[in-house]
Parts: sequence; C-alpha cells; structure tokens
Amino acid sequence: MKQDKVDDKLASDCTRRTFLKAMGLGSAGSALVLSGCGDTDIVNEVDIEVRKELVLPNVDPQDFVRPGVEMYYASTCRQCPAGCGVHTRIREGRALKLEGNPVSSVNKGSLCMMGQAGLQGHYNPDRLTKPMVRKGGKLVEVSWDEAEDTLIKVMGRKNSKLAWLNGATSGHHAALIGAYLDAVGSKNHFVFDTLPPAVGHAANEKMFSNAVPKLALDKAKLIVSFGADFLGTWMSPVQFAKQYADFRNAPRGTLVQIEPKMTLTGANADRWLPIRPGTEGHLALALASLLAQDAKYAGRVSSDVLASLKDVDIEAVAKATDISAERIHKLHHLLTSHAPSLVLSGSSAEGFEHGSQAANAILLLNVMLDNVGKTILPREEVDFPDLHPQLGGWAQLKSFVDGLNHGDFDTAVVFGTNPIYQAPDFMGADKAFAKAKTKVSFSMFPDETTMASDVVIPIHSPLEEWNTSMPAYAVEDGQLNLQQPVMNPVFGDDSTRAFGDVLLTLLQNIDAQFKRWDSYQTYVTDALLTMRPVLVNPPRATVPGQTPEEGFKQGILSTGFVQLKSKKSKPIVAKLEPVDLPTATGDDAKFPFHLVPSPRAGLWDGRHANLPWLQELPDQLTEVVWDSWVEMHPKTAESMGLITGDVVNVKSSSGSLTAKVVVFPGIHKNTIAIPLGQGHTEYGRYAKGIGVNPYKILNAKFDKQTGELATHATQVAITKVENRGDLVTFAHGDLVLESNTSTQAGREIVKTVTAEQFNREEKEV
Amino acid sequence: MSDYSMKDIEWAKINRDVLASLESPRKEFWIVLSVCIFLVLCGAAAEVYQYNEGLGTALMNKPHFWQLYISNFVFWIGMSHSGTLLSAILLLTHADWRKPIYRFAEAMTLFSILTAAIFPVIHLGRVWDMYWVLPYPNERGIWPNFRSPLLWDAAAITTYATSSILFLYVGMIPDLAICRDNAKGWRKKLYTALSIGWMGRASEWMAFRKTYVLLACFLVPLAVSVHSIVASDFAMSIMPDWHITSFPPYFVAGALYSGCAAIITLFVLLRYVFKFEDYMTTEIMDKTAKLTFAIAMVWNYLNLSEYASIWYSNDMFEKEVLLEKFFGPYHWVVWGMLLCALVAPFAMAFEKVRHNMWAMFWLSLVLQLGMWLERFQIVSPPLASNHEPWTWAVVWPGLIQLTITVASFGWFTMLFLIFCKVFPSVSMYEVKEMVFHRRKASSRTDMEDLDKVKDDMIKAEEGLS
Amino acid sequence: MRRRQKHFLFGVFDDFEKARDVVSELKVLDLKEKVIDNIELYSPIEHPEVEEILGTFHQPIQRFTFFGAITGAVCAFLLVAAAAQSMFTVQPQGGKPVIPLPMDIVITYEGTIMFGVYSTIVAFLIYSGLPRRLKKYYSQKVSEDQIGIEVQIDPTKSDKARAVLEKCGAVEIREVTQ
Amino acid sequence: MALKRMLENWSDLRKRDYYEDEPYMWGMSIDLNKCTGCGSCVTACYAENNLPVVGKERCGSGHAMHWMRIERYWEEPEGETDIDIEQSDYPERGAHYTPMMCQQCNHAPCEPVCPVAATYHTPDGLNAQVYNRCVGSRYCGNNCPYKVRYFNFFDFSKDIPAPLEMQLNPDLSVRSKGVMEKCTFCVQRIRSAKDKAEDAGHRDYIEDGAVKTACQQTCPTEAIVFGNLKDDDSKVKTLWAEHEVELNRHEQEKVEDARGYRVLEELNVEPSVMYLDRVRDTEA
Repeated sequence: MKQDKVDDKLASDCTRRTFLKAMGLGSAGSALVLSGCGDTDIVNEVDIEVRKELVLPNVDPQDFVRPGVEMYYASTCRQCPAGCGVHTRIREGRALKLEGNPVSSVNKGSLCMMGQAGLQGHYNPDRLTKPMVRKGGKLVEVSWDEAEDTLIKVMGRKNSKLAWLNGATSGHHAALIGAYLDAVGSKNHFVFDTLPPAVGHAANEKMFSNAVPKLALDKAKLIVSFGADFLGTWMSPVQFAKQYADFRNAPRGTLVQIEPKMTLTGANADRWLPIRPGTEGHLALALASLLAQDAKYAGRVSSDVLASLKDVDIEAVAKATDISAERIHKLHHLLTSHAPSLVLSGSSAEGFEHGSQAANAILLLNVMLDNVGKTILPREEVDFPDLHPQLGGWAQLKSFVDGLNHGDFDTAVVFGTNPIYQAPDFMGADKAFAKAKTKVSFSMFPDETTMASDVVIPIHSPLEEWNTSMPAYAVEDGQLNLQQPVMNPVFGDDSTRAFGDVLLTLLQNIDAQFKRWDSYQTYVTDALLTMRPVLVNPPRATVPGQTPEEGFKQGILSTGFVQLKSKKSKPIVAKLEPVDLPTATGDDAKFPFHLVPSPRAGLWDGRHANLPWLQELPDQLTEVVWDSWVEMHPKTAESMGLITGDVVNVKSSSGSLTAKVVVFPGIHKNTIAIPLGQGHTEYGRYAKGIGVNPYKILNAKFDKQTGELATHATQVAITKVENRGDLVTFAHGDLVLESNTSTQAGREIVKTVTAEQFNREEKEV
Repeated sequence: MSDYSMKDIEWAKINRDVLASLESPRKEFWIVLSVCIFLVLCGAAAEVYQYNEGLGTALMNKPHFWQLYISNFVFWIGMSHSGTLLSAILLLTHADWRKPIYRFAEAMTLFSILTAAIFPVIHLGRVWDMYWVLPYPNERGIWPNFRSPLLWDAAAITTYATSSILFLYVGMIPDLAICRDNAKGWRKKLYTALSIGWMGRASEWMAFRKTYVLLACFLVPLAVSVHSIVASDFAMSIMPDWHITSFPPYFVAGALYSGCAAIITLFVLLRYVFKFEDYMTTEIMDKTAKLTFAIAMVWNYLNLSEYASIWYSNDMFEKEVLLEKFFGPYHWVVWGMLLCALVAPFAMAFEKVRHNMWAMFWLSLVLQLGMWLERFQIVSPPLASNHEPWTWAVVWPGLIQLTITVASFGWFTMLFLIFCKVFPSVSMYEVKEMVFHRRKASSRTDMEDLDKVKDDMIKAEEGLS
Repeated sequence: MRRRQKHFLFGVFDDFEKARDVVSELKVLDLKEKVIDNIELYSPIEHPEVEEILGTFHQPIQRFTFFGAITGAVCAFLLVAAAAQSMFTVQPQGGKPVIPLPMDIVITYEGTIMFGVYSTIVAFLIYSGLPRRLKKYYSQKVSEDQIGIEVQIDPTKSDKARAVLEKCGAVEIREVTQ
Repeated sequence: MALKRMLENWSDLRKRDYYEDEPYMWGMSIDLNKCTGCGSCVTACYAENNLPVVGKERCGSGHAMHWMRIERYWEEPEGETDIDIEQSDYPERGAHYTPMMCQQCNHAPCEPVCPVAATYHTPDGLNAQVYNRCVGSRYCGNNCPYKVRYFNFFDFSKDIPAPLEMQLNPDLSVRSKGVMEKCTFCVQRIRSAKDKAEDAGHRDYIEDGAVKTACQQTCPTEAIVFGNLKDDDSKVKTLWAEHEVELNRHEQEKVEDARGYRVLEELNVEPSVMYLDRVRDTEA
C-alpha cells in the first residue's frame, strides 16, 4: 500500500453509520435525498437483531430505518469475480433486493441470477455466527475474545511457514492480504479459483501480451467460440450478455459454438457443432491451414507458423473431430466472409494436456483474420498493481497442496475458496490440509474446508462490510468497485466480523504502523482519499458546508465505484509460435466416454449450492433442479438401454461416482457431462448431500505448459446401477419422462425467422 | 310372464312386507352398514390430514389443478339424475312399472347429491372461506361472480337438491301416514310429524296428485339443466377437449346412463336384503334394463360423435388430447371406459341377462365402473396435454384422493341404507294403485276372454252342424 | 260465542264400489232431508273418480306455480345483475361486460324452477289443508286397504245416515261429536 | 337503489371494453432474438415477489412456484421455417427459449370463471389476483391456456428458516395455503410509480421507464421491455407498432417480415405480452 498522508479528522468524525446515512440513492434515476445526521423523526423502529417490531421513542433513532421508505445503496456484487455494480434496496433496515447499478460499466444495470441470489447468502440460515476453535477434535463455538486470542497466537506473529490460500480476489482485500503476508514474512501466497480460464489467460498473455485482453463481441460480425460459454460462466457473463445483445442487433452477428457439450452460449448459437473433446485445436489448425491457402491471411503470420500449417489433412481432421469436411469448409467460408470476426477459446478447448497449444491454435485464427486491434483490444495500464484482480488457478492449488504434503507449512489459512470440496481426489487435498498444524478458515459458511479447519472465523457477508474490488474482466480499465454495509449485520454486532477488520487487527499485532486505522473501513476510506489525485473526476462537495472529503465520500458511495486514471497502451503485436498439437488419439476402450465437468450458470463452481433460489432455478439446458446428473446423447443412451432418471456409475481410473442419467441431445455421442456445483458433504442444509462433484474423479493430467489441471481430459466408463431415480426436471414435455426433448407440439410458442429476414425487417423499421 | 303379474297381491300384505323392511333386514345389512361407516371414517381422516397440510398432499398440481374430486363430483351428480328424472318422466308418461322402484331411486338421487356436494368442499383450497360463494348481502359490497359456471353449479345444485327432497317427500307423505298408523315409539313420533296429518281424504289426494305432476314437470327440465351446467364447468372453459358443444347432452346422457345402472344395482340389492321379490319383479327389471340399454346407446352415439367431430375438425389442440387419450399414458382408462360402458351394455340385449338378477347386478357395476372411468378421462387427460406443451405432465391421483373417493361410496351407501331402514323404500300406495288398476284391467280382459271362448264354441258348433 | 257442535259419522268400507254406493245413497238422503253438511271420502290410494260423485274440487295450484316461477325468474335476474354492478369495484372480466346476458340466463332459469317448486309446495299445503291433526274417528284401516266415508250431519238426524252406511255394508261405524 | 343505478348505467354495464378511457394499459415485449434463456429473470422474480422455494420433492410433484419460467424446446413447430428441417442427431440450431409468465390477457379466460371474483381486470389492464378473496377453486388455473397460475398447495411460507424471511418484500403479501397466485407485472412497483406520479402532480402520466418489472430490470440482454401501451411514445408501444402487433385482434394483419406475435393469439385471449421471433442465421 502506498500511504501518503492521513487525514486525521476523517477517522473519528464520521462513524460508519452517519457516513452511510448520507448515502441515499433513489431508484431508477430519481434520487431520494436523505437528510443529514440529525434526522430523528422516526417513530416506528424495527429491531433487526431480534426481528421484532418495537415502538421506540424518538430519542433513540436507528439509522437505516425510515419506515415505509425504500432506499437504495450502491455496492458491488461478490457472487463471482466479475464484480457487477449493484443497488441494494433497503426498507426498515433490511436488504430486500439487489439490482444492477446502471452506471457500472460491468453490468450496466443488469444482474445475473447469482447476483440476485446474493441476498440468500447474506440471510442464509446456515451462516456461521460464532467463531469456532477445534478442541479435542471437535469444533466448538467460542467467544470472540477467545477466538481473537487464538488467532493472534496462530497468525499474529512472524512466520515464514504460514501458507495463505484465497479465492479470486482484488482491491483492498488483496492489498491487505499482501501487506499481511509481507509483515508475517511469508512468501506462500496461493490463489485458487476454479472457473477463471487460467490456461486461456496464459495463452493470451503469450500471444497478445495481455492475459485478459478486451473483447469487443459487439463489434464482431461473426463469433466462433471454441467452448467459451460467455453467456453462462465465462469471466463476466453479464458484461458479455450486454455485448451479445448488441451483437445480435441488425445487422445481426452470427455465432458459431464448437464444443462437446452444449452450454448456454451453445444453446443460443446459430450453429452449434458437437466436437470430439480434445480436438478443438486440431479443428482450429485445419481452419488456419485453409485460411493459409489465401495469401491475404497467410501474410499475417510468420513463415515458421505457416510451415506448421502446411501438412494439415482436412479429411483426417474431420475424422478426428467428428465434424464433417464439408462443415469445416463451410466454417472456413464463414470466417472469410465475415469481418471483423472473433474467435474465442474456452475451457472445454483448454482443459487438456495440450490445452495451451489448443488455445494457441484457436487464437492464431484471430491473428490470421486480422481481428487483433478490431475485436481484441489491448488493456490500458493502471497503477496500483496491489489492487489488481488475482484469479489464480489449479496450478497454485497444486503448489499449496504439494507444500502441505512436504511439510513446508505449519499454518494454513484459507479465505474465500473451498479446496477440499473442489480438488480432485487424486490431489488428496483433504489429507494434505490435515497435515498442517493449524488451519484457519475465514468463511461465511460451514463449507468442507472450514469444517476441516482448527480455527473458524465467521465473516461478514459482502452486504455487511466495507471493501473495494476490481472486476476480473474490466470493460473500462481501472474501475475500482466499492462495497459498503447496506444494513446492520444480520446476526447482530457480536456475531460475524468483517474479514478486513480481523486481518487488520492481526496486522496491527505485527506491524504497529497499521494502528493508524481503527478499522478496515478507515483503512479503505483513507486509501481512497489518498487516491483522489489519480482518479477520473473525483466527486467534490455538492452541499454547502460539506467538507471536500465528505463530498468525495458521498459521491463515490452513491456511484458505487471509482475510476482510476489509466495510460493508453500500445496496440497489440501478436507474438506467434508454431502450434504443436499431439495427433488426436482414438477412444480408450476401457473408458470410452470423455467426461465434461460443466459449470452451470447459477451454481457456478459450487459456491452457490447453498442458495435455495439457485438450486430451484432449473439448469438452462436440462431443466433439472436440486440434483446432479449425467448428460448423455439419446443415441448413446439408447444403445446402452438407458433412459432419463436411470442411475449409472461413472468410473474413471481415479475414482467413480453415481448419478442419474439425463438424455440430452446437445452433447457429443462419445461424451458425457456432469454439472459442477453439487456433491457437497458440508455447506449447510440446502447443499449438503445433494448430487455429486465431477471434479472428484478427474485424472491427474495437467496442461503441459501452464501446469493447470486438465479438467476435460478424463475418460470414463459407465455402467447402469438401477432404474429410475428421483430426478426432477421441468422438461417433462412428452408426457413420459423418457427423453428430454420437448417439442412444441405445433403450438408455435417460439417462432423462428432467418437472420436475413430479421435484417430486412429491422431495416424497414 | 304377463303384464298383470302383480294383480293378486293383497293390499294388507303390501303394507306388511314393506313395513317389515323397516324392522328386520337380513344380517348382511348390518355388515354392509358397518363397512360403510368405517370407510367414511377413513375418508374423514384423509380429509383432516389434507386440510391441515394443504391440497398438495392429494398430489394435484399444475397443470392438474382438478382431479378425482371433480371426477367424483361429476360422477355423483350424474348418479343423482336417473332417480328423479326417471321417476318424473315415467310419471308424466303414465308408465306404471315405475311405482315399485321410484322411491329408492329418488332417495338415491338425494344421497348422490349430498355425496356430490361434499366434493367441491373437499376440493376447495380454502374450505373455511367457502361461504363466500353464497350471495349474501355484506357491508363490503362483495358478491360472488355469477359469470362462473361454478356459481351456476351452486345455484343448480341448491335448486336440484331442495326440489328433489321436496319431490321425494311429497311423494312419500301417504306412505308416511301408513307408517304412522303402524309404528310405535320414536318412529310413531317421527312419522306423525312427517306425515303432517295425511288421512287420505279426497281433497288431499286431489291436491297431492296435481302437485306431484307439477313438480315432475319442473324436475325434468331441472335435472337436464343441472347436468348441463355441470358440463358447462368444462364446456365453458377454453381447455381443449373440454370446450365441446356436445358436452351438455353428453353429460346428461351419461348421467342417466350411470344413474340407471345404479338403480339396477340397488334394485337387486334391496330386493335381496329386504325380500322385495314380490314387488321388484323380473318384469320391472326387464323394463329398467331395456331403458338402460336405450340410454347407453344414446351415450354411445354422443361419445363416438364427439371423437368424430374432434377428428374431423382437425383442431391441433383437441386432436392432441384425443390421441393422448387413446395412446398416451391414460390409455387404459379410456379403453377401460370403452370396454365397460360402450361394449358391456350390449349384454342387455339378451333376455337371459335381463332376467337374471345377479347377472344384472354385476353388469350394472361394470357399467358404473365404466362411467366412473369416463369422468376421470374427462377431467385428467385434457389437463395433461393442455395448450402449453411445456407444462404437460402425467399425474395419477394420490392416496388421499383415492381414500376420499372410496369413502364417498361408503358415505352414499351408508346414507342410503339408513334411509331404507327408516323410510319405506317401496312406495306402498303407488303399488296399491298399480295392483288396483291391474286388477281392474285384468278382470276386463278375463271377461273379454270369456266372450272369445263363447264365440269359439259357437263357431265350433256351427261347424259341426 | 259458543262454537256450534259438529257431529260426524265415519264409516269404513271394504272397497271403493261400496263407498261409491254409500255416497250416492247419502246424496239421495240429503236431497230429501237436507241434513248432511259435508261428505268426505278417505282412501288408501287415489281415486280420481270421486270428483264424479263428490263434485269438482277447486284447487288452482298451477296458478301459484306460474306466478312463483315468474317471480323466481325476475328475482334471479335482478340478483345477478345487481350483484355484478354493485361489486366494490365494478368488474369487467375476460373482456366481457359487467352484466353479461347469456351467462345470466342460467341463473335465471334455475331461479325460475326453484321458486316454481317452492310455490307449488305452498299451494299444495294450502289446498290440501295440511298440516293438520288427525281426526279422532280416523281409522288406521283407511291407510291400509279400506275406504272411509265421513259424513258431517245434523246430530238429530244421524240415525238415518248411519242406517244408510250400515245398509251398504260398513265394516265399522264411528260417531263423534266435536 | 341498485336497480336505479343499474338502469341509469345500463349502457356502461353492457359495454365490452369498459376501461377504454383509462390512461394506462401495461404491456410487455420480449425479444427472443436477445433472450439467452439464462434464468436471471426467474431468480429476480423470486426475490421481488416473495416466491417460496419448495424443494426438490415438491418440484417433482409439480408444485414449484416460479411465476416466471423459461421454457426450453428443442424442436421447431412443423412447417414453421426451413431452419430445423435438416436431419441431424444434434440440435445444431441451439435451444428455443422463451420466458413465460402471466400474459395479462385482456380477454382473460381465468377471470370470468372465478366463483368469488377473486381475479378481475384492473383499469390499467392488469389481470389482478386478490389473494384475500381467493377460495382456491383452481378453475382459473385450469382455464389459463399458458398455465402460468400457481396454486399454494402447501403452506410454503412456514418453511422459511430464519433469517431468510428478512428478505421478504414488505410491499406484497406472503401467500397462504389454498390461494392462487401469478405474475402481477410487479404491481407493487406500478403502484409506487403511480403514487410518485400523483405526488408530482401528473396523475395520468408515468414517465416511460419509471416502472420496471423485476425481470426486465435484471435481464442481462435487455430482452424484456415493459411499459404503457396507451403512451404512444413509450418504448413498448413503439415496439408493438414497429412489429405490427395490435390489441383487439386474434390474428394480426402484418407483412411477412414483422417479427411480433403473441403466444396462442388464436385463442382470442388478447395477451398483453408480445414476443419477437427467435432468429437463426441459415448461412451458418
């Protein structure tokens, strides 16, 4: 942290409550102006701690509460790393609804289902409310005093053998964690998050010198996506959905999705092509070789790359990929007839031992098609690297586990991630974790890792704490999102604490200079005040009598984010390497099916399995609720004598699991898919004991270049266990539950027109 | 078998026989009665559970908002038809064979209505607010919605139930007087009160006859309207295969059909239990069976013409339902209905069957099963494949619904048995009238016969000479 | 005012033919002496022929029925229409007017029948003179298989009537003064 | 008195479209070209309208309470276009998604069949459901061609564990057992916008966009547009006009390319929701 000067007045002057008080926001543009700190005309109060309605005299007004009047507070959604801005609707001191913040460039007023369900995490009945310490092998609830003492003993000292693992993070949490680890003298900082496409980021970094280049989906006329589910679970779904909406306006862009299992994006594609898993790179290479026949495209790549494209046999690729040669030529024609286009590489293409090379081959197409600089744009440079998002990946988790196994760490701290649930069985994360002498978990919920820890610190929900964060995929570089507590802690002041506050206390024990801040709130506000000079249009005092600081704070909190100044960076110059792909291998006779562990928009990687709204939201493709299932092509299922609901055993060489079959047409015939998100053994009443986690049976295969886990490389065998389990799907279209193909029965409920017709009509309009 | 078979019964014996039925039935009566009471208790328990937990326990859902309760409602309303309607029509057409059987048929009507009326109550989501359906003046100015066929139902059933009770009661007054004259103890008090001083004076008889005929005139159109209105619950909706013009006559025919079948069942039962062999003769059974057969053919025609019109219209929505009915998951209900209600009645074309009491008993049960299945297939399959294919779903009635359904049969039988035990189930005065008129007619025929013999003899003599 | 004593003779007969003869004889007697106030016939079944001998009964029940039915129709229609327009919020539903005539027909129809039936019953009670107490001389045999003839007669001349009854084969004769 | 009132207003009481002079008629447009079927609207609806979570078992028995649902079909209705005709083992044209909620029909079949008049048509064109009046005959649910009415088969609200109930929206009730419910076009939001407009002194005019339904508000692709169909400048009215969909028709007269349609329009139920055709590029 770069701290220059602290404005002393601020720390004492305005408490969190009075501060918030000034932050009223009206709904839908009409600002609701709140009066200042002296407002006492409140008669009817709701005591939210005990949730009883009390009639209190005017002398003890609680803030937040203006009976019958709704207020909106700007904050940031922390349900996934995308970092959408939200407005929280408050009435009677309760957060009631989250809505997108229209001025946030990430989501422009919209929100996805996970964001909507943020409230259920906040009010979750299974939230941890008391710190817990393991005594005699059992976690017992203890007082905060005892917990703090324990914590200071464990973490409040210099310790180079302390290992820190957190989920994707950014902003001042990241900065504070960095500061803490510096103070402790530990270099063992690991970041692990399952879904951010680490292989893709590395490939982008290598080719475009930008791990996460800006993608202009809306500018493209054609998007060819190799398994990038940008409408569902890829990086920043709401942001991409916004761009997608523009992309679909007339003249309408064309979307081709190539992936073994249909994702939400595939379901919206103009052409969805099922491909044999692991051959995406080969297809891309074949397309590149076809393009290379034209000097226009060949001229954009170096000769060594061109050489590697020469001897690609289209027929052989057609055979390997299960995509006909005719279709490959049609794809080639599409690519040459639409400009600019955009070729995306997603997790189903990258999750192999040759994943980096596949991504390399796919991204190469962008260079040949001259999309770089048109639909793939460089990032601008922003200062404060401490605040930048850290997304991490499987490789870091592996290092963490390896370190634990080697006995390198005596203390393991986990925050915001759940490795014991996520890690495949072969990694032995649970056993390795048990090896650490002391395990500390900062968590809102009793998840698997938390329940395996020795010290459990219940933390505030994102709606109860101050924080800042940067979006994992920013549209405008340098956007720093703010979080503010929108209501009193749900379980009272003596239950949960802000993660920042706890960590700051620990820091203060090691490094006295952190005693300048009495709370994480002041730490964040000070930091922001300090950053004022580097902000774009920092808010100023608007009300007479307001100090500039107050004006600033009010301004940024009502916006919900600040914009850091950024420097224009140089245009991207692609650095190309020849693609080195292994020859596609045939099917494994023992394990004939490719396993696709597919993320669901909703449950994400499993972190939302405890939110009943999301459990009850049917899967977008199979319409199944509250369960795990095995997606299987109707032909395959027929040949194996399986129907929807039959229970099967899925066996890989590393393990097996049982789940119910869903016959599903949108999947390659040699592939099965199991959704992520279920299979929790802890995590509260809504998640525990439902379904299975496909990650558990993954084989120990890693991407050769990045060391990331090859999530899609596992092959499995299937055997039927029993008939008809209790699978619940809303797609019971054809009266008997035997297939999942609902037809419209001629009802014309969804009508379809051609793009040509669409463009013609929009022109007329 | 002659048309005048019952002319020789002594009037006093009629009184004796029928009054005996109030006193000493066979012991099967008590067995059946206790089984019925047990069923009713089971049903009550099921209803209490459903009331506490919510209607979901009955396994109704979206789109199957209606299920067995409505099927049963239609079934029982249908059952109620034959009694009053047949009694009234046969009265107006002077068919004297109605006389020994109309009393219990009318009682059956009454108790069917009482059974049917239970189902809308059980069916309601908020039973405790049921009185909101009634048009009572209130300070909030809230009225029921008379546009709803359910309200028509309420009006029609109220009218029908009260009219049927009155028709039954008025027709029973002379018999109540007989009972009064012969009873002792609490029965004496009961019959004295109910017979309101009937003494059989000529003026009473005159007023009685006029009234009875006038009531019959009302009851015929009323009965037709009641089941048409029940049909409107379906026909007035826009559901495919419910929104059918021919539903009202189809329902009325079906109602008569199942009602006649029920009459046959109870005919045989009463004849056996109360030893009414002298009154409920094979002759009457033969006529009832013929009538049933005729009605069955009307129903058959309407049923088949419904299929034909759907098929011919080629309407997407209705055709889908039709195909699902025949080949979908409910197919055995539909085929079962066709077998039981469309094919089985042809057995009645044979005199041997018509004259065999127990054959008719079982046959009538088969017909009723068919008609019950018909009501189920009217309600459920169209809901299962409605306008909106996404919501298509097959749901079978749950245990709660089945229990309550079975209990309704127990409830009906219980009420009916109690009625037969307390009130004369054969109309004594009308049987007497029948005997009186047949005796008169036969003496006339005898005399004609004598003339004929004389003529023959004369002719023979002439021939000889 | 002292109520005038009524004197009744009640004869029970085996069959209707005998009863008919009795009535004819009594009528002859009455023509001669003007002593009989009223003759009433009690029977276990209906004998429409009695009108031939006792004269026509004036029982306009059907008028009650007719006016009852009309009242019912009007009331039902008014109820439906008035209820529809007096809802706390006047409710057009399903794009149909507040007072939809075709739909109201059904309720009107039911109302017609309901009131028609009720008024018929009322008329029945009025013209049959029911409910009433049983007469003291009422014989239970009348509800079984015998015919009763009640003669209201000047007490001083009852002997003559009794003679007529006996002559025609009365099974039992009861004499009561009220 | 009632009679007098009735006779005086006879022509009004016999008029078919009683509310034609009202300033509002709420309508919606859903662009299936943009809808991705993600289900955000579904969850937003749960959050806004106090919808109960019923759990797996009750989802299985058909008791789920999603006022807004996404329907996912795989096949094109026959004879519609040539897009899906080509033979393939895979749905290569993706899925057919459509959000389905109460269409707020102006000739709503659910309304006249309610025995207690618990559902009726409001002056601003909403198909209102009065929970307090409902006795649960479920006739309306049967008569709804879209099957978007949801019945409280159980007392779902009593299963909400603390502190989840703190999330419940105080602007509308939590429905009890035995009551029918359905999408209201977020009537509580309309109500509050009307109040604000009245406070601001323009009772008959709500600015376009001042009322957003929860589903519209959250939709990541802005496929849902909601507004006043009687306001010629509103976005939704413009869309209806552009795509040649009009109220009071059971078959739209339009040029071949116009994309607007109303689902099951041929039943003459006058839905207030217009859908715009899904689009697929035949060249891809």
